[in-house]
Amino acid sequence: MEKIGLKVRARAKEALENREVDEVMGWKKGEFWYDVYPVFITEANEADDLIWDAFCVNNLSKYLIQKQKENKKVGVFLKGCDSLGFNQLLKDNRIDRDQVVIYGLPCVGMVDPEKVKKEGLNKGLLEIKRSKDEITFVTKEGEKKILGRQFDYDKCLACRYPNPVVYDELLDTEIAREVSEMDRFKDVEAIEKMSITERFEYWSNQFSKCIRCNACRNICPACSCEKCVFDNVNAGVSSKASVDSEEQFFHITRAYHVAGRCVDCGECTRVCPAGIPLDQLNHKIMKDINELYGKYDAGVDVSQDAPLVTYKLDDADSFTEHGKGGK
Amino acid sequence: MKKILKSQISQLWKRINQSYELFIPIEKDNKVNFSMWQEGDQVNLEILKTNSSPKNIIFPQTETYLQFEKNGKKINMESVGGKKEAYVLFGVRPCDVVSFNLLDNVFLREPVDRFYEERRNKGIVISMACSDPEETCFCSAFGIDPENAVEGVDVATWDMGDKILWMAQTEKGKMFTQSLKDLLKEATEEDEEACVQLKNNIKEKVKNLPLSNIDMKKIDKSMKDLFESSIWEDFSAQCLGCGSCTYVCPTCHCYDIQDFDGGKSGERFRCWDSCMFSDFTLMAHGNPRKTQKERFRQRFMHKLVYYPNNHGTYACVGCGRCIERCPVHIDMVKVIKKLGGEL
Amino acid sequence: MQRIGVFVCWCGTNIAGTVNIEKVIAAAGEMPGVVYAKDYQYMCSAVGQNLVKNTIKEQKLDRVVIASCSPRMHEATFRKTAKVAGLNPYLVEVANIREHCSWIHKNKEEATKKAIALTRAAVAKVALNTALIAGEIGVESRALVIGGGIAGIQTALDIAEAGYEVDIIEKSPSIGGKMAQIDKTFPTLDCSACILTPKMVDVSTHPNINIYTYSELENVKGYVGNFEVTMNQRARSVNMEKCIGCGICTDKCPSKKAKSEFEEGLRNRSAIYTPFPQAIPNVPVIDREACIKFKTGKCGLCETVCPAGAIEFSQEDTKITKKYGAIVVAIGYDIIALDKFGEYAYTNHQDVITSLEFERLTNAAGPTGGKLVRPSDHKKPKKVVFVQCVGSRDKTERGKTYCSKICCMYTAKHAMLIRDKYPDIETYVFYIDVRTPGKNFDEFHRRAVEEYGVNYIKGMVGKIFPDGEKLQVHGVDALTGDTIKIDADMVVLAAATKAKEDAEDLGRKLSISTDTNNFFTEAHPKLKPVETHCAGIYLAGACQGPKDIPETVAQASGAAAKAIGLLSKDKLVNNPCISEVDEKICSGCLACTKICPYDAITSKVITFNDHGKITKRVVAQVNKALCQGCGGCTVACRPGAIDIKGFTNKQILAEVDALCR
Amino acid sequence: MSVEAKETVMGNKNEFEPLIVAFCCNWCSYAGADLAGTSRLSYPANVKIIRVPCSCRVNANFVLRAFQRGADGVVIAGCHPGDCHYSTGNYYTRRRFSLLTNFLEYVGIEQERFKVDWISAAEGNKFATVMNDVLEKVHRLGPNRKLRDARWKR
Repeated sequence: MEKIGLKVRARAKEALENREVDEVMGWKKGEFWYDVYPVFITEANEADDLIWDAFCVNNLSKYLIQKQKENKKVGVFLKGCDSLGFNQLLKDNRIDRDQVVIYGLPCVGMVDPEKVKKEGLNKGLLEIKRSKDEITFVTKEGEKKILGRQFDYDKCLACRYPNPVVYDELLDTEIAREVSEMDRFKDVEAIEKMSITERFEYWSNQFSKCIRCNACRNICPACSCEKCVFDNVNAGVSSKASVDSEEQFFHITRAYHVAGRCVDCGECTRVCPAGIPLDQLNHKIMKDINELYGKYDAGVDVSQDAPLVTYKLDDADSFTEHGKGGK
Repeated sequence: MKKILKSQISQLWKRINQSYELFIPIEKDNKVNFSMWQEGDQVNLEILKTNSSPKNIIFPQTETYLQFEKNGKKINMESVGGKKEAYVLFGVRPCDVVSFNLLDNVFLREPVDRFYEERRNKGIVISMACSDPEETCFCSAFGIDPENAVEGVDVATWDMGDKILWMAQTEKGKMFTQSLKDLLKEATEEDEEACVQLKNNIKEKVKNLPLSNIDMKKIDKSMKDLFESSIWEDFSAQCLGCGSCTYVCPTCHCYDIQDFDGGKSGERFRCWDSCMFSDFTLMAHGNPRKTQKERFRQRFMHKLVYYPNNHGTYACVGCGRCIERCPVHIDMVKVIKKLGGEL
Repeated sequence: MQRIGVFVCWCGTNIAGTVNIEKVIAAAGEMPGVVYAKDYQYMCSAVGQNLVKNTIKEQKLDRVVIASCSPRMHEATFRKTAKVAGLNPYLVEVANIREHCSWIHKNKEEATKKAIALTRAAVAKVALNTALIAGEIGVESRALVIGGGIAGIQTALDIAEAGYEVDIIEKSPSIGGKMAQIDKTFPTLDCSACILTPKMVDVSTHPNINIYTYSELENVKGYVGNFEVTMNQRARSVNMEKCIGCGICTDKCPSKKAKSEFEEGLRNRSAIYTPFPQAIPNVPVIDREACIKFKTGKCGLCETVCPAGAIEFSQEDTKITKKYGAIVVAIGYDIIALDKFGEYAYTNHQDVITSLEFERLTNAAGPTGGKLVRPSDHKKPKKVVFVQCVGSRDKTERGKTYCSKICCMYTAKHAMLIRDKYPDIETYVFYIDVRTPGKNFDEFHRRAVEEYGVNYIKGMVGKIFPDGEKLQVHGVDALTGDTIKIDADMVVLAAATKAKEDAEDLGRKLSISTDTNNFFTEAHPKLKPVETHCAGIYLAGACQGPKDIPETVAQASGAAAKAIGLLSKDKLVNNPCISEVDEKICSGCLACTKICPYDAITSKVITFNDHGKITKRVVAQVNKALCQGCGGCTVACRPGAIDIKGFTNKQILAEVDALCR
Repeated sequence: MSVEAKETVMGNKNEFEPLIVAFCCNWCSYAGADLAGTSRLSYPANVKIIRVPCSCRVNANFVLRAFQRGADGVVIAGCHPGDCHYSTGNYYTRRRFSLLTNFLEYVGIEQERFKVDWISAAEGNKFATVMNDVLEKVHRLGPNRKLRDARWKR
């Protein structure tokens, strides 16, 4: 990743120097070993701040919405999952493709700080370096290398698009990763196997953890509304009360609003401060869409109509006795 | 100084639970939070920072304080809310205890918030020293000693591994300790020495923390300069506008008052609000803080400038929860350093 | 606070019999915003309407709820009443306490409770109603008639006579439809062609009528008064202007193995053909699938022999787009395929035929010159069996549940025609019921039995199978229970009528609905039999349901009258309950545009000036004339930026809340 | 009032009276309900109908709101596929609510409590049958507490 980091800086510098773009979005290192945050730079000398490491988990594409409103041409670094989000934003007309230069970054996976902490490897940790699946833990005492993906985010372990699906330039060679399609929805299947009472208990327990912070929504590349229905006081559904019913309403609606639009980047689950497995909700809807209306991966192909804004005359349904959708 | 062996600790919970509601860090689905203890719960005293702060116990996220019912053309109203049951809050870390004091500054000054006052009066706060401060801790920047009892605790405790040392700090704490005298043993001299040792260890650890260098004095510009600083533009651009920082924060105390319209009946409640939200302080004419920049600035100016102006102390206790929770790692420390000219 | 008035109708005892009106009035008086509540026996009567009118004025009501029958019945009535009283008509809501309450519940207490709940929901909704003003749109004074059968012909003639331009679009190479194939018509037995062909000529010569044959409707955009229709005129391969209709080409054409559609496959035709001698236009068409030139590139004989030089192999399909104010759908019917009726041996025996084939067999212009012979050996039959209700009134998958309506009469006609021409041929008719409602219909049937000696047997045929040269017909006489066995020479099946295969597809293009049998749905089964739910589109003939010729013609004239009524207007008012975009909230994702069945939503770029900072954004915009108010877009809109007036999100939520008390 | 009479009153009060909210398309199902009325086909008074222009007007929010407000069952009824007054509205209904039906079941709401069906203007009979059927099933399940807002008093 370090070599690619050099390329990232060089490319950003060049793009700004040549005025190919007005601004470059990338990541910058912060205080701690895991602390990486998004930065937007406009001057070539700032390019030296940019990094590419195992903690560049944030998808920068959502920031493009604001930049495009200001009519800026922006260069942006996108990973595989980020590019899916980018495409979804494109599909939702939130960004203008012509105003963006995408520097694609094939990604082997990002490291989950929680997993590192759980193994107790965070004590005195200064830096984590990654080369393919070899993780190097740098401490004052020295370096320790561990091979394997045990520190990857769960979402990265299930990643189906390690390479950007849309880009103008690719900064690294494409990565080949095999993921079993069979296991894709095993989380959903496990829940489906529960009894109806168990399921309700499981979910109401999950939902009741919610602190109503909206992080799941605000990080989501599919939740790009100018004003969310839950912030729209005129919609008649907004409420900040942390009561079970409101939380259930919020979470069902959130998942339903990203139906056929969720790119399965797993960011909602990652950022949830309460640890609600929101991806299990999204996965259920994806699984049903695939089963009922044919395979669809949001964010992969911009030209394909999203499942909820199209139909087939002989679509199946899940509520009539015959389920075949006919009369 | 008293002590109790860890092996007997569950008896302590049971005993407290007989006369009080006991709020304590409980682990559930890999997350630890203060919640009401019940037999069989998995108490976690090792965790330094609960997922959310214990603020929820003294200042609930949602609190109904008025119920009304329409009867013909009349409306009957009933005041509810506050807290009637006595409770014990066990295992609060010093930073979180200080956050209670910060909230007191707001809610217990005239006009006193009666519900808040009632809640505070009903509670006994038992702190626990931070044996092992973490890299995101920066309480020392605000003069908080994580090894000691801080102002506002009724009882302070220290985790000695196999036992817990216990020292009452207030009258309330003493009476409470007295009521547990059959469970709490007198600490030995060795214990007290070990405690001193522990405190020294903690002090040493705090010194070596990566954030120990934070110096609040560096933020020395005038309020106007700070208000107009360009850093708000820079950082707010990355801020997603979610409320996770404010909701996990022990010192954030903004709230909204809303009515639940149930037609014939209904209720008025207050619930936490977040200055990060677009509808925060929304008024009929619109929002006075139109963009995320203004909302972002409000949060930090409030904690670092306005509150200190009003109350003489910063409205941050350095718990570091926002550092861990911010989805994009735009946090208090970055703002402090940037305002101090360090970044 | 609003000043809502609630008016509760007794509807005589229809409502008052099961709903305690007094209690509803009392409860309504307590509802938020209600300042007045009053009952009356018949609110829709002149006296009742006056009560509403006067009260609006006296009580300064700003909103009105009428608790009465279904809004589908009288919503329009009460809106007008409000308008007269100076209140915007869209500030009226109707609570349906008759069809949805008093008529279905017997327990007075329950019905009263429900009536109160429904009234409460209407009050909650009306409180959020806003005054709506209908817009105006112009009208294109030209009509389109889809289908060139008798229904289409009659409609076109009527409209044209009224002085408006009409276009007929017909799928096949000639107009005429089913009626052109029929020999005689019941109950008068006059010659079908004799009464139809003059009308066909009238159509072709009328200055106001344009005919597009061999053409199909491709798509329809627009709305009442302003439809934009694109049709596809298939390549005829013959120049319509040049052709003189001499017929040499069809005679000389060496490819003569195609089945004639007009003759129901009983005769072959050439690849270049005119469907029948009286065809309009009398211009042949090349069936490119049968034509040797098109298949192999060789031949071209027709081109050589054509004296007018009218053959054009290179012709291509042409697209024609025109604007119309009204559309009449008159695409007619078909008969069902009989491949699933194995017991009648239709698919495997030539001498088992359908009634339509029989029409051709008895027709003097038909393949046998009107001589009744068996298709298999061209011998004259001795016994002919007719089977009625083949697939009609049949609840199984293969059949149709409805009565095809015309079979009883044409079967009597067929049997009578045989007995008239060949008294030596025995005729038998198997029937379930004989239905003859219609002027002189029963008399006609009785003549068949009494004067012509047609043997009617009540019962169904169980099996038909070949037995040497004969066809064994086994059935049961339902009256005696006897098994009946007839060694027939010919069997005629009265196959059920059905909607055209492409009816549903056409319905979708026109945004009109079809019923479970794919017949087009009229707007009201009794009061709006020729209108559809889509304003400006009317129905004529058997595409709306089985019909005989007189009924078809009557409906055609009805549809024409409606179309004329529309075309005679300069301006129309449109439904104001349509979608509206809140640009402040719209994110411009344009999911709504993909849902909209009318292409009524487009996008535009707007600029915001926020403290001098200029930002641009794409937002959706609704074309008020195109939107029909289905509301599909509102659900596609996640933030609720697009809402539909009269049925807003808030209004519906208020109704939900009010019902859940 | 005698003790006995008091008890019956109390008994009635405690008896489960389900509430079903039905969203009906104006052109088909609402008219079907009208026809059920005209034909005097009875179904229980617990079913309360909200008229919408098309089944595609029904937002998932409305369904959730009804459950929040104490509905024990929710019905959405529209024209049969292919018969939509607006030609294509119910095709979207079909997709949207196939997903919601499954999704609500996934979060633990019994499928019997949420029913989508196609009822034409001519199917007064079907309207009554569907409503009776839903009610019977909901009756068997008992009152719905899931998703319900405890603050709402019915």
